[in-house]
Amino acid sequence: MLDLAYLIPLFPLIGFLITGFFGKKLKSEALIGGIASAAVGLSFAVAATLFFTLTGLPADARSHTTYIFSWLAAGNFNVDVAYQVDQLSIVYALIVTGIGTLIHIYSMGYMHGDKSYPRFFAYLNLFIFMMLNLVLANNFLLTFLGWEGVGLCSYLLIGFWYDRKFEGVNIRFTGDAANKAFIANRIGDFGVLIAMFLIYKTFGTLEYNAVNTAAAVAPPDAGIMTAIALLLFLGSTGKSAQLPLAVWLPDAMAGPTPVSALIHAATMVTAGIFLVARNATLFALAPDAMTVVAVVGVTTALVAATIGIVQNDIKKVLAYSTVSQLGFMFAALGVGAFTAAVFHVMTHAFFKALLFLGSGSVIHGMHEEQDIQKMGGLKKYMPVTHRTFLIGTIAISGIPPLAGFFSKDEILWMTFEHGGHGPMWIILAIAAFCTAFYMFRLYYLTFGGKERFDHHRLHPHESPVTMTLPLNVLAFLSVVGGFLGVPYALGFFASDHPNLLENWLGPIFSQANGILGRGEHHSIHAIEYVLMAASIAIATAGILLASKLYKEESEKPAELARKFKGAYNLLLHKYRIDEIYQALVVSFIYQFSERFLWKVFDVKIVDGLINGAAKTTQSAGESLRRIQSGVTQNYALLMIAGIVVILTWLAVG
Amino acid sequence: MLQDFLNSAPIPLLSALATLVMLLDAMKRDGARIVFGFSVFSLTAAMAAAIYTMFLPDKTTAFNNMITCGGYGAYFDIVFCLGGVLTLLAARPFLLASNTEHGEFYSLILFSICGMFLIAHSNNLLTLFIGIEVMSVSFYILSGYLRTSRFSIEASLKYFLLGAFITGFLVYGMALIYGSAGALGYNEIYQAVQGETGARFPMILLLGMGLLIIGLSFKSAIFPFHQWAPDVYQGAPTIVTAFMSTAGKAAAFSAFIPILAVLTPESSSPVAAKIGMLLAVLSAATMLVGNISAVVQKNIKRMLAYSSVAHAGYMMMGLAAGSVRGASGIVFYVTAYMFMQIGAFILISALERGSEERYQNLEDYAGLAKKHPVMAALMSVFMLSLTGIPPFAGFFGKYYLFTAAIESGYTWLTIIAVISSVISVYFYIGLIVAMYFRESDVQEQDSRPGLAGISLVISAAGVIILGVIPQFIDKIAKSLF
Amino acid sequence: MNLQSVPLEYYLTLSAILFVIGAVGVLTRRNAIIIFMSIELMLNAVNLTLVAFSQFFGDPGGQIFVFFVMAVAAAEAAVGLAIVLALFRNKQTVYVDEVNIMKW
Amino acid sequence: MGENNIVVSYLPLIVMVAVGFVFGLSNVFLAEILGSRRNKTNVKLDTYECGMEPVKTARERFSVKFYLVAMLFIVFDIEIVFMYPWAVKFRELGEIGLVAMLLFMALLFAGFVYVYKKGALTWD
Repeated sequence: MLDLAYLIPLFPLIGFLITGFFGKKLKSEALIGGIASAAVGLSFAVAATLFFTLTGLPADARSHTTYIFSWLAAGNFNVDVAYQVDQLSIVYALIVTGIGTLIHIYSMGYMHGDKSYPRFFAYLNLFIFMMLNLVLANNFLLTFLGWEGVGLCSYLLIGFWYDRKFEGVNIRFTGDAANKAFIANRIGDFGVLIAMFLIYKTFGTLEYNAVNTAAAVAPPDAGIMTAIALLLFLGSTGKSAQLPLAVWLPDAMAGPTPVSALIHAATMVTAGIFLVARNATLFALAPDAMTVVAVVGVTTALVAATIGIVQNDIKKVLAYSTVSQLGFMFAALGVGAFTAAVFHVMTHAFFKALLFLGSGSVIHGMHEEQDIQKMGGLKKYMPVTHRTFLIGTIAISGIPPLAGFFSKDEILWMTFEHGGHGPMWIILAIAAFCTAFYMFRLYYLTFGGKERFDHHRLHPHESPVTMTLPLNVLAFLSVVGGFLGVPYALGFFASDHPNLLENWLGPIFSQANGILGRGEHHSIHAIEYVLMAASIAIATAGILLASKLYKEESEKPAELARKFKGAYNLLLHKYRIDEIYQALVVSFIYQFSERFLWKVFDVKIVDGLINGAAKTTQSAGESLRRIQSGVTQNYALLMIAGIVVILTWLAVG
Repeated sequence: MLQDFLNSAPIPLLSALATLVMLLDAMKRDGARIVFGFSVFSLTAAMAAAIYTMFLPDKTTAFNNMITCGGYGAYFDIVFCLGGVLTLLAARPFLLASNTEHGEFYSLILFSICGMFLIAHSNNLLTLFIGIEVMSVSFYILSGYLRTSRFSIEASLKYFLLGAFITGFLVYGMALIYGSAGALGYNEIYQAVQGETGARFPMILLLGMGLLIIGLSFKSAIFPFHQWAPDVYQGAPTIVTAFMSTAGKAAAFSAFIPILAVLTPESSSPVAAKIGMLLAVLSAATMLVGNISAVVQKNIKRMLAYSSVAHAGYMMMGLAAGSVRGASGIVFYVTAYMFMQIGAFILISALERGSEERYQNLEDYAGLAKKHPVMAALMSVFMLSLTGIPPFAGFFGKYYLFTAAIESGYTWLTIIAVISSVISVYFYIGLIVAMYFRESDVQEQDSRPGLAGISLVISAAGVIILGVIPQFIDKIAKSLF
Repeated sequence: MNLQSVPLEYYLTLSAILFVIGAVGVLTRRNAIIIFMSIELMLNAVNLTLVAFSQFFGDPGGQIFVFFVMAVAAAEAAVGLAIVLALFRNKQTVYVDEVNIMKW
Repeated sequence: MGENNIVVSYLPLIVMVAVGFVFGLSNVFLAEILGSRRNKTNVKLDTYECGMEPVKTARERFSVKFYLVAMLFIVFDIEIVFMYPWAVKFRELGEIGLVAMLLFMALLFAGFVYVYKKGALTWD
């Protein structure tokens, strides 16, 4: 049964082939979208079946590898195309295919009438295929293939409307945004690649289980472990938009909104968390690297959350929110709370996909308007969107009993318990406050208050059922999803192990937890309840502040902006990260290159080497072509010369 | 006798069918369509026969040890037939567009494949010679097929004169080997070279081996016997070039592998070391000359011709390695090369549509992605594979050959190969850049590839499949030796 | 009148000389027909070598090879003449150094 | 002794050369003696060449059809070399040899049919 794992990526591949090659032939949009959605839906069905098969097995037998074929073999180096179904990969596969299916269905409505309709679905299916390879792979190389593949799809989909205008630092078209994402990701990929070399050199294999077991049994030199972990994490920061490579994600919003929901919120950007979680043992053996992960995560969470407060583009608010939430997840990973991170990946996938799809519905209904300053009062025009969006907003703000509360609270508690008790918790709490604030600001500016758009030009309308259906499903999941991870402190009366997800994922992380010295003991601390109450209070405070400022039309926000002009502008310009990079990368390097590189290094050395090599090749080619005179007998002469030389050498030498 | 015919089924079958095709063409006026259909059928039948013989229980010889049966030869038979089918499918639209469809074209392709069969199966210098000549004479005619074109006829003349010239050396080499070993059969030569009798005229044997290697090097366009290739590949009808540069090269290497195994039975002997070094030097020079010359080309066929010279150099690395891995690497590379090179040339032939003016220069390919997105995508696949970028077939071809060379101690050769691969990035990727990132103001009418589309899809699929599951072919290739 | 009385080396030397004459002819003559005749001379020099070895070993294989070389030479001659004819119709020349539109 | 031997062995050749020389010369003189001395026109004094003009420009261009026939002749003619060894060993080769030669002839005939059907043998 578990051998059927290959079917999970197979269906999207078939879907991609059909929509990609015959998409133009299939005239009907419904048919194309139907095929693409069905492909992912079938994958979800298979994944669900496998999941239930796994649940029927004892906890320590829930890992199964299906070998498809041997991909590369040379000497001792052997890499298979093999899919590993276990507790972690099946959770990811369910998220990818489940949310993927919903977003496919949603896209059928959203992309209606687009001239590149088949191309869009082909890319989406290809993305799902690659993402499934990434999570189901049993070795680094296959994951890397998926890693690159999702990067490619992301690139293609960000630039899907490649000639549309798009505003950003040094960005004018969506194509530029795609390039920015591409470059930031390449830096990360470079890290993964080097890490792979190091891993192969150290352990002699690239299979996850073998590598992690070998590392646990006989840990190699701590320096190497730290290097490997940090390089892998560099890859994660690229893919999951953490500082310092976070810059690409907000600009990636240039892509169609379903893409933002699927790739840039629910699935691809969490690949970095997957990579760390999959190699939890390696990270556990590199405590220094863990600290780096935690610090980067916490910093990103706060920085992105504060930027989110002042953004006016509906999708950019959500984008910074995503970056911030990913920071939460890395903070959890950094303190060794792997389960909490995966839990947050899941709940975040629910409510962030919901919010993005909701924003897409708004944009759709507002005829491509994205500025929340020009919205308002959409409550009555778009009831379904409004209701579901509100659920998503509450969920992300961390109000119980919605999904966001449980996962975020677990992260907060874990950082408090294992992350030095004070500072990290406080920073994340501030980030959580900001989250509640900017999310409700977004909600009020969009749906509440007066209508600030031109009634003669714009007629907001509710979206078709293909779009509202996924909204409803995701809203439902956002409400109930949290109960998969009820903390012991709240559920101790019902069961000894109320946290279902922790039970499920436990065996995966037992090795890492063992190294970190974490037992499976449960106890109730009074302080946990205090902190829980505090986080609820913080979220409520954020919501109340937002409603005070934005519920009714008022001058207060503008006043505040004037009063704290410096801070406001700093946030509005995203801490000028882009500009700093600009200054670093362009200006500084420009100066440096002008003064030194160009006048000394380039003219003297690079010209002598790089250009020299190119010129040598060119001129060698030019002189070689002179030999090719076009006269038959000259060819014969060269042949004779060659024959004489060869025979002489054979006879004499 | 009958058993011999059965064991070597593809050769007599295709010879008979090719003769029938020829007669059919003579009997039927304006029956090119039927001749075409029958030719495709013939090749398919021969391929079926080859697959049948490939699974013969044991490797035997037939007709008094003149030819070998099954295994190695049969694998190459399949490759040749595949190349032939791809060429024929693309040839018909090409010939119709240039209004030069005659039945001779098809029968000549079939006859040249007969020659290749003989080469791959030869177990005797005589059959090797006949095979080479049957193939070459067909090629001389095919490259001059467009006899009113000054390019085509010039290609034909050059190919013919140089080919006949080198035939003299080839036969001389065979005569000297015969003079030293006292026999023409591979088995006898093998024994003579190993035993005491082989030492009869060691110098004559060495010179004979040298001349034989030179003759086969010419056929596979190895430096310094490569100069015909750019001119002939440029001038010949594109579809013929597609066939010559792939199947012809494959045939030359299919002759190389067994004859070298026979002539240098002990890989540790000084003679084997000397021959290995000779092959390594030729290989290195060929890669560099081919790739460096390709950099400055403006004509796409000429650029690909030089690149095919370079690829012959890569393949020769496997010969220099002189190991099973080297030989199986060549077999894999030949298969991969068949798809990617034939695909590229067929694509050009489909674009030029019978005109010798259209799509000849690299600048004509600017903006192709806008005009023919599918064509541009396919071309990119072929170019990436030729460059050796994973996950396409070309990467694994190079990978196997490079590792084989390293294992045999030719690290310096591998370094040169890597350097020349880097040089080749310049012009392969240059073409992709031109197709995707340059604008063209030339308006384009619709050009549909017709039957050539089937060839293109098969080629691209082959390139990708070999890139995704290289182990499949690699295992077969290793089992041949 | 015994052929065996002439040593093998004489035949080999003679055929080598003939072969070189032929090769020089290929390199020096301009007329495609004469170049081809020089190639024929080379082939016949090889034939002499083969026959000499064949006689030396008392093995008929070499002589059979000669027949095939002759047959192939005839086929090449036919094809070659046809190509030269087509060339002449096209360019009004049979001088190979005037046939060089494709180069570099 | 060796020298003696060579002279003896070349004697028939010397005799043949001598006879030929004498026969040729004698015919020239016999023609002068026996021939008619009347009507010495230009035509009659010309060399006899089966009706063709013996003296004209040497740079005459033949019809290309001559070459075509000549090429076909070479190709078919040379195949005879394969029949000589077969004829010599005919008895030992037996039935298989006969069948093989018939096959060979059939192939040649196929080539002939091709040439004929393609009209290569029609002069006009």
